[in-house]
Amino acid sequence: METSIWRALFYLVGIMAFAGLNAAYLGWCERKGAARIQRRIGPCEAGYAGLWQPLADGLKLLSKQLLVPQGVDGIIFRVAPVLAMIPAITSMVVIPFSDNIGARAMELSVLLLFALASIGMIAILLGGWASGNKYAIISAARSVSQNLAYEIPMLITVITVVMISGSMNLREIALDQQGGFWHWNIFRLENGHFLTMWISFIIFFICSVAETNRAPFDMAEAESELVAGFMTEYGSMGFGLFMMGEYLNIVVGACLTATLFLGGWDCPFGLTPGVWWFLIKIYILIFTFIWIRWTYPRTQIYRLLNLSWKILIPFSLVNLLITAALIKVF
Amino acid sequence: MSGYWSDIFTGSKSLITGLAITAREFFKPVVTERYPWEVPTMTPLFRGHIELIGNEETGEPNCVVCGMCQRACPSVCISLDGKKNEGGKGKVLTSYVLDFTKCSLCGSCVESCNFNALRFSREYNLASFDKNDFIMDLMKRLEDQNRCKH
Amino acid sequence: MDMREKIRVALAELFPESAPLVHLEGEGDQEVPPRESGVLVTDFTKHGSHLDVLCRPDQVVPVAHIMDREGFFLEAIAGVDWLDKQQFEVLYDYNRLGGEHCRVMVRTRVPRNEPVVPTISAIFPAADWHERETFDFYGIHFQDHPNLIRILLPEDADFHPLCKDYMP
Amino acid sequence: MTVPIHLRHDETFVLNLGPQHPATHGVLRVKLTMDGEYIVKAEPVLGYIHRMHEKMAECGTFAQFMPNTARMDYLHALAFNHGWALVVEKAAGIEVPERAEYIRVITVELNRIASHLLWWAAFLLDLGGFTPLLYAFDDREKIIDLLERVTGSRLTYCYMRFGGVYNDIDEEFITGTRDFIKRLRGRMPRLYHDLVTHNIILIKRIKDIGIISAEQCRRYGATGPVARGSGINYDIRKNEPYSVYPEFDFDVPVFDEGDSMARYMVRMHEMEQSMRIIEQALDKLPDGPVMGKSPKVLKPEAGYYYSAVETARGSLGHRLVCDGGKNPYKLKLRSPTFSNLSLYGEVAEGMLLADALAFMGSLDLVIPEIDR
Repeated sequence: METSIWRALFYLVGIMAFAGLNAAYLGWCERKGAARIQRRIGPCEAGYAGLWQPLADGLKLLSKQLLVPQGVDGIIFRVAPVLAMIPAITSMVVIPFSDNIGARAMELSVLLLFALASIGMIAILLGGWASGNKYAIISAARSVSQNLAYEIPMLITVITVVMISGSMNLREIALDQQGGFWHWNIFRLENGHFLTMWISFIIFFICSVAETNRAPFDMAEAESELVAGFMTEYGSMGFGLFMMGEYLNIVVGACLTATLFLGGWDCPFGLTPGVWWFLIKIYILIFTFIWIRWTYPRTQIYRLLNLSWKILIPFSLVNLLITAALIKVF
Repeated sequence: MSGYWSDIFTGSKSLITGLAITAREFFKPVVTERYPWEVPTMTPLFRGHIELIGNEETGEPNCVVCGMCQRACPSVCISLDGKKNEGGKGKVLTSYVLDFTKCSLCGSCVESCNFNALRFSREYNLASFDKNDFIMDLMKRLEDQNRCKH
Repeated sequence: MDMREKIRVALAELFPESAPLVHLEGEGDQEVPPRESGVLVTDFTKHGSHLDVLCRPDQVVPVAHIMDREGFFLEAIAGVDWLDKQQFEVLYDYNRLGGEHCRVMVRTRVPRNEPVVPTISAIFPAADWHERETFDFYGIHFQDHPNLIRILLPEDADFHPLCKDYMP
Repeated sequence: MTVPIHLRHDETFVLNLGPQHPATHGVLRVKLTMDGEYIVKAEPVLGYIHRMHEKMAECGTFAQFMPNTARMDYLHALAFNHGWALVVEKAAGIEVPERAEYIRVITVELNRIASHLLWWAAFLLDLGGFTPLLYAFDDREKIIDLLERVTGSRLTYCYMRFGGVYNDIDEEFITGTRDFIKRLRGRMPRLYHDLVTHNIILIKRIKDIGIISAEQCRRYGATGPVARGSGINYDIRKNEPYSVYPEFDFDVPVFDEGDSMARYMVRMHEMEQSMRIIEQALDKLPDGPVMGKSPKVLKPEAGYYYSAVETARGSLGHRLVCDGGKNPYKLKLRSPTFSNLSLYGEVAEGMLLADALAFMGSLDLVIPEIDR
């Protein structure tokens, strides 16, 4: 593999730009999408269709005072937002955008992604804890139990994918699914995996909604219960970083879903594969995230844990067994 | 156990129905009125702050300084004054001040007036940085209106 | 009949010493002679209550017990300041949730300089807040109330605004 | 969900919910003593928007209090107008022309639908669903436009007068109301029931949450949808008919479960019943004046008067004491949510914070009406 400094620089700039653009403009997409679902217009004053709105918001957040309230744990309070953002950007290093676009193709990239996702959860915990606010602490405690509950079914479903592809390298997994949608893990014809993999996909998708703390699983934020949850005490860019981290987590979640189940950069009907197919897939997934958020009310923390422990985990375990059996039989 | 499975099936069905409904709404036209650019029509009964009605010909206020409006007002926001009409009978209005900061737009004054001297204006763009702007001299307002008419 | 008669009889037992019942109808049904206590049947269409019970402060609790037994609920407690008589009056409005319609107004009067009425919050928890409100507005003290503090006014207020001699 | 949990009363912390909190719809403050996320003790603290309307009533004439009534329950202001008009008409013996009675009923019921729509929107917002809010506001906007046409205001109406109403309704209002009813009936099954009522997340969220027994309702004096959600068939429009309500055929929805879902369903069904009342009233609307004879200066004879109306939140009582003067001697407002909220502390004990907020939303609180 080529390791010249130019390549590193190219990917550094590219990933940062991709992350920054997504963090800014997913907010715009979300607002526009929500507005259309609610039959409103959404941002429309700042530039054409409000396209400058994210920049205006960003500038506003940057120009505000970085307020550190009295009685908070200063260092952790400042570190937490950064900690929320960094793992999300770092995750993008191992994502294969197409056959030849991808910063690194590690052997254990799936594992790395999950490790980084847990750091994001720690950022929420630290932010809530350091705030010294009762709402924030409740939120932090909720988010930890939620993430613990949802990482298990998520990992189990990923194991099924890993078993089918025989690799923990995201690139390998994507390569394994090339050649039309009947090769994708979700509809995989060979060995009859399509029988169970769509269930895996749904479980994985629900888990990624929960992992990214999105409605209807936004227990940590829960603005009508916990004011703003772990972000209650954050203003200016501290809040901004949390928000950007959240959107980047969504992007990473969508990338992971697309790679694991939807064939990565493969074209569904055998046309030239390429990065655009990958982008189309992830944006459709992201739109589904937005769509879901603006359709359902929030669930309740114990319902959420019930869903995980009573439905998702048993289903994913059974799925795992069936998949293993299918691989063994054929 | 049957509850478990029926929950999963009816639950998923209800969730998919929900998504279908919001998806359909997504493609419908927006219902927002973009207020400063599109101004909705005002109803005939719109209640702005009150104003004096001038005589059709002379433009003088119809008010005879009976003070009914002042007494009817629940929030004590009307203060008016008059002097004896030289030559004629009755009184003429010399000042009519409305303290709009206290007004609750209940319309008691307009209703209590028996001389067709008060009505609701159609002002709705009322904003100011100064509280004193809302202590309104309605005599002056009537004069301005008369001037505009001519 | 019925609920109204039953309640009237049950309540009348509390007032053995009171004058025989005056059944007043139609107009002018003001309390003609100043009554000490007793039960009065009032015109519902005019006054909005079927029975008007005037009792001594110490009878408030027995009355509430009867009301509770008969399945009434407490609508509200109101105070009235009769400045000229130097009295506070406490009004209890009872009503029934469904069933036969019967509204009962119970009144009691206490001297203005020593306004003490026993609480009925142990019988009707609804009375808890209403008594606090009456205390808040009039300074009427409800004896044995578990938590007689101001409810609507700020806790550091030093006045009782609905007293007729209070002017801000 | 009732979790048999052993609450620890020794390791608690106090959480101040409000007066500024997104779920308390204004300035209610609830002092929560919590054990983790479980509520050990909930104690509502009132008075943050107290304006002493009762003193204002004593300081002005009867007519001067009318604008104040709308400022208590700003969501169902016309019912408060109506209640005040009724008690004064009762005391002063004023007759109301029939057409005015019909117009009163039509506008009050329209306002009731608007109030329930806003409650629905706000309740869903409490539960974290934002989209239904906009759908409900879309419909509510139509009602507000209609009411603005006849009353001249959009929220704090001052429409009723002793002996009638302020303004007659016109043909455009009547056709507009019929169109609105058709529109709401068309939207109700999909945008309200399919999207929200049948949604598994909502059902799981509010079913069996905040169970109020019928006995609790009685002891605390809870009325309105709260009582009707606990199996008490009590609606002043039926039990103690006023105005021209006896002439209409409508049902009182009653649900026996006593949980938040039951209260939700009561209100959803009430909207349909209100639409039925409006339709019948529009069909039967008589001709005639809208303002009866009423003396210029009201001096009701001394005495005690009580009158109750059914607002969207329950029974609103006006206890009026007159001394023969031209001002009310004493006015006590028996506001429905004041009593409804008083059972909050007892029911919320042992609940999770999120459930307690869902429960609070289902009580349909309007804080200015509690604080008066």
